Amino acid sequence: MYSSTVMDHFHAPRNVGDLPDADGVGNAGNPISGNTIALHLKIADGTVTDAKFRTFGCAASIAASSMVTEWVIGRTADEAASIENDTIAEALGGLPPTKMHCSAMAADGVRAAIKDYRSRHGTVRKD
Amino acid sequence: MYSSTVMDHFHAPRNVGDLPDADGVGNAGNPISGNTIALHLKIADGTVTDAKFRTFGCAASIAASSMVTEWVIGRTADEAASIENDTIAEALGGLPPTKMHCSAMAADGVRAAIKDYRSRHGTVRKD
Amino acid sequence: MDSTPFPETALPMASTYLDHNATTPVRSEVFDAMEPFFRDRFGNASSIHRFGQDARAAVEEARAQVAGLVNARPGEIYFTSGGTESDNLAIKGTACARKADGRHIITTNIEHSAVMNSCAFLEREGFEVTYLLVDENGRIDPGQVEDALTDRTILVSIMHSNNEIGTVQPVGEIGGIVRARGVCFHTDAVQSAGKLAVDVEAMGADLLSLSGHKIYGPKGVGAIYIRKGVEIEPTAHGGHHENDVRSGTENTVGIVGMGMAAELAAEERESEFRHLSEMRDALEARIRVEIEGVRVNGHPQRRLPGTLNVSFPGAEGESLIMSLDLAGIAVSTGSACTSGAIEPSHVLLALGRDPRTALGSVRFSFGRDNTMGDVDYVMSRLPGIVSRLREVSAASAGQVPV
Amino acid sequence: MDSTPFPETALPMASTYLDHNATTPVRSEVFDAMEPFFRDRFGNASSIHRFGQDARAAVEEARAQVAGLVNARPGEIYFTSGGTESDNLAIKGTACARKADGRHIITTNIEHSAVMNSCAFLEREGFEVTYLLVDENGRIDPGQVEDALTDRTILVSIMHSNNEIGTVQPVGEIGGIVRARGVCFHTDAVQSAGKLAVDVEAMGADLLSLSGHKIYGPKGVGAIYIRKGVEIEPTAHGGHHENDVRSGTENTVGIVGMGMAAELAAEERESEFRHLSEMRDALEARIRVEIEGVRVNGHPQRRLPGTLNVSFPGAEGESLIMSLDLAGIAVSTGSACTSGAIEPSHVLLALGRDPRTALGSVRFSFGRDNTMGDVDYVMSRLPGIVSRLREVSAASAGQVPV
Ligand SMILES: Cc1ncc(COP(=O)(O)O)c(C=O)c1O
Ligand SMILES: Cc1ncc(COP(=O)(O)O)c(C=O)c1O
Repeated sequence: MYSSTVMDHFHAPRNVGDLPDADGVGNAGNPISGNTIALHLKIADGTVTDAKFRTFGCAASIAASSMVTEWVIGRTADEAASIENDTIAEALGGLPPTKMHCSAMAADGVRAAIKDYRSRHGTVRKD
Repeated sequence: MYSSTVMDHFHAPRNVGDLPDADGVGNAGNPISGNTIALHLKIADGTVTDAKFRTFGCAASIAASSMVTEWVIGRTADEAASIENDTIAEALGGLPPTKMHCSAMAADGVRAAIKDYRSRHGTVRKD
Repeated sequence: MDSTPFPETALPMASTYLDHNATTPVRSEVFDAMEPFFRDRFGNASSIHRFGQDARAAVEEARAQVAGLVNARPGEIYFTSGGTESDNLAIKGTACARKADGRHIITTNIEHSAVMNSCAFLEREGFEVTYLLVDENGRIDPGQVEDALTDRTILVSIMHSNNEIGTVQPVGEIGGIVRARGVCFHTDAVQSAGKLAVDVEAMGADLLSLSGHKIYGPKGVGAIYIRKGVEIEPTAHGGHHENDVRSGTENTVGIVGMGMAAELAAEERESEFRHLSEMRDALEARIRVEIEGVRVNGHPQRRLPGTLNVSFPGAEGESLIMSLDLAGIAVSTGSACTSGAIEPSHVLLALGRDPRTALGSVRFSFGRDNTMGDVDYVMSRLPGIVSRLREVSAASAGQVPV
Repeated sequence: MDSTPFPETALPMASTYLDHNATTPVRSEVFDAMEPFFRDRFGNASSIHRFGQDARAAVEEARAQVAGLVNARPGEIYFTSGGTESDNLAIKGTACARKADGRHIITTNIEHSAVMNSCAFLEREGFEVTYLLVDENGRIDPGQVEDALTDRTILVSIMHSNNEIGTVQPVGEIGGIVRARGVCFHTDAVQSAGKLAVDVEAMGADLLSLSGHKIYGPKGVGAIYIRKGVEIEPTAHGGHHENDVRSGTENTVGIVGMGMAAELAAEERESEFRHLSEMRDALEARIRVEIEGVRVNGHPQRRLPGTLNVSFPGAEGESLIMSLDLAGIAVSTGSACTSGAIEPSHVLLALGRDPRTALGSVRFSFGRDNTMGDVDYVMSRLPGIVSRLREVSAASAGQVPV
C-alpha cells in the first residue's frame, strides 16, 4: 500500500513539534472530521531555517508532514509558496490515489505558513 | 437419487416386449414430448396371467414399468383396475418427488389396459 | 426389497469422465496456488494490516492473470461468484443502469439459463426482449442482430459458444454491429475460455462472462470483464469491493485459483484445442459408423473442440446417462438438470429437433485428462446400451409406443 | 529514496492476529473436509451421474449442518457466495417479491454496509426506508420498531450483532413484534454465529444471513435461512439451483467447508464464548487502566464476547493500525475499509461520537487461537504507540491543531 519512504517517515517522523517563536504558522486540513496539520516555520532573510509540525491523521498524512518539513528547510519563501501538490507525493515515492489528499494537505500547510509569515511581515502579495 | 430396487429394475427390466395376442393393451404417457408406456396384458378368468411392456423414458419410468408388470401378474382385473398411483412407487422403495409421475404413468398404463380388456369383452363399468 | 440409496456415494474404481462442460476438477497447479490462502495467508483483502495487504496483492495478481486470458486490462476484470453471477450482473446491471435510455434487449433462443432467466426476469419487470432464432446448426447471422436493433435497444447478449452443442457464434461481427450503434454488447464466454481464443477487442465485447470451474479452477468463483467506461449497477451492494462493482469479502482462495487456472488456460489453449478435437472427432466418427440412426447436433465446424452432442432416437437421455454411469462413463443430457424433471433441451428444440429426439440426446465433453483410450472404452459400451434401450422402447423396431 | 512497495508480501515471523471480525483462517478440520472435493469428488451437484450424486450428497449434508447451527430445517437453508449476498438477497429479494404489498422498509443506522447499501439502492428505486437510531450503546428499543411499522411496511432488517462494536440487539422481542404484524423480519447474524446462540425460532426470524469466513470456514460462501412459506425473488437467476432461490453451480468445496465450520461452531460455542470473553475483558481492563482518556464503544454487557472497540482521542485510527501492524499486531478500524479514503465510521457516529473521536478508534477482535499472552503482548506495545501518535498530533497536550 505505501512506499518504504512513506513507512520510514511515518515510523520515524522528522521535525515533530512546535516553534514557539515561529515566523509563520500554517494550519490546514479538516478539523471537524479529517486530517489536520499545524506547520511552524522559522524564516530568516527570506529563507526557511527551521520547520516543525503536528499532524492528526493517517500514516500518509504524518509521512507527508514529515517530508514537507525536510523539503521546506533551506528554500526561499518564494520557492516554498509555489510548492506543487504532487511535489511531496513524489518525494515520498508515490502515494495511493486515495491518499493524494494527504500530500495536498501538507502543501496547503506550507502555503498557509508562508502567507502567515508575509502577513506578519507586511509582504503579502496578490495571489 | 434412486433406490437400489429402481436401479435393479432399470438395469434388468422384467417382461420387456409385446404380447401379440394380448387381451388388453394400455398406452399412457405423453407421446409428443415425454415418457410413454405400452402395456400388454393376457387375462384369463378375470386374472392377469402375463404382462409385457415397452417404455420410452427415464430410468424411473422403465423401472416402474418393469415393476408394474410383476405387480399385475396374478391379480384380478378388478384389483388391477384399482391400482393406486403410489403403489408402484412404494414397491420401488420410493421415488424422488420429481419422478412420481413415472409411477403414475405405469399405473395409468394398467388402468388403460384393463379398460381396453373390458371394452373388448363387453364388461365396461361406469367409472 | 430394500431402499438403500443407490448409487452409493463412493465413486467407482475406474471412471471415464466425459462431462467437462458441466464442471472440471481443480488441476494440481491450481490447488497448489490456492493452498496457502486457507490458513497462512488468510487475510481479508480489504484490511490495511499486512495480512490484508498480502491478500490484496494476491487478488491483484490473479486479476492480471485473468485479464491476460481475454486481452483486457486488469482494471477491467471484476471477480464474482461464478458464471451465473457474471451473466446476471451483465444483464441486470446494464438494464438497471441504462433503463432511462430504453428497455429493449436482444439475445438468442439458445443462451445458458443464467442469461435466459435474467432476461425473463427483466420481461416481468417491463423490459422487452427479442430472442433471435438460431439456424439448424445453432448459429446466429449477424444480419439478424442488425435487423433487431432499435432506438430503444440497450443491450445485446449473445453467447460465444454454447454449452450443450458447442456451436460458436460470429461474435466479432456481431460486436462490431452492436457497438457501432452505441449499444452495449455482452457475450458469455464461460465455455470458450481455454478452448478458443477469447479476445475482448476482437469480439468488440463490452461485457464478458467467465467461470472458474470450467477451466480447471475452483467452483464458486467467476469473473466479468467490463470495458472501461461502461457503467452497470451492481447486483451485490455492500462494502464497495471490486471497485464498487461487486461487494462481498474477496474470496481470495477462489480468486487465486481462478487466476492460476486462467494463466494455464491461456498458455495451453492451442495444444488443448488439438487434443480435444482429436478425441471428439474420433468418437463422432465411430458413433456415426457403429450406431444406426444417430444425429449429431451443433455446427459441424464452428464448434467447441471437445463437445459432441448426439441424438439417439428411440433411447431416452436420462436412461442413456444412467446406463453409461453404471458402466463408469459420466456424461450428461446437455445442461445439468437441477429440477430432476425431464424436459427437452431448449437448445435442441431451437435447432428444430422434435421433442422426443431432443429427449434422446447425450452430450460428451472431453477434457485434458482424457485419452483415445476413453473413446475406445465408450465405444465398447455405448452401442450395446443404445440398442438395449431401443429394445425396451421398441423404437428400433419402428414400434414406438403411442 | 526508493519506492519499493512496503510492507513486503511476506508476513512477519510472529503475528498477533486480533481481527477475527474481519475474517478468520480456515481451521484444519474444515480444510480436511474440503480437500477431497477439489480433485477427486469434483462433480457438479446437478449432474445425474455418480460424480454429481456424490457432490449432491455432500451439499445436502452441509445444509443439515448449517441448519443445525441456527435451529432451522435443512430445506430452509440456501447457500450463497457470502454474507453480503445473503443480505442483498434477503432485502432486495423481499422488496421485489412484495413490492405490491407496500414499499416501506425499516432498518437501523448501524447495519453492515451490505444491508445499508441494499436499502440505499431500494431508496433510489422508489422504496421508503426508515433508519432507526440506536442509543449511545448501539441498542435499538423494540418499541422503536413497533412505532415505525406502517401498513406499507414489508420488511424489517435489524442485525443480531454489530461487526464494529459488538452490540447485540433484542431480536427476539423485535421479531415477535414484526411477525405479529405479518411483516417479514430479517436479521444479519454473520457476526453472531459461533459466538452467541442463533435460533431462528427464538428470534422470530423469517430471513437470516450467515457467512463462512467469519466462523473459520472458507471465504466466498455464505448461507441464508428462509422460513418455509416466505417468498423472495432470487437475485441470481439461472439453472434453478438451491430450489430456485439462488442459481449458479454449487460451490461444493465452499459449501462442505461452511457445513463443517457450522457444525464445529455450534459444538464449541459455549466454551468459545468463555474463552473470548476472558481475553477481551482482560484487554479492556488493562487499556482502561494503562492508557489515559480512552472510551470503550458498544454496550458494556450485551456485546459479542471477543469484540473490543476503543477510541483513543488524539490518535488517528489508520496510524494506530499501521503502527500496531509494524509491531506484528493486526487490528482494524471497524469495518474493513475498501476505498482507502478515511471516513469516520457510521456506527461510531451513530453512537454520538464526534467525527475526530470516531476516527481515532480501533477494533480488537479475538479468535479461537488467541491467548492471554496476546493480551500481554498488545499491552507491551499499545500504550507507547498511542502516546507517540498523540505526541505527533499534540492532542495529548491539549494542543490539537485546528
Ligand atoms: C455457457 C455457460 N454460461 C454460464 C454458466 C454458469 O456458470 P457457473 O456454473 O459458474 O454459475 C455455464 C455453466 O454452468 C455455462 O456453460
Ligand atoms: C455483520 C456483517 N454482515 C455481513 C457481512 C458480509 O459478509 P461477507 O464478508 O461474507 O460478504 C459482514 C462481514 O464482512 C458482517 O460483519
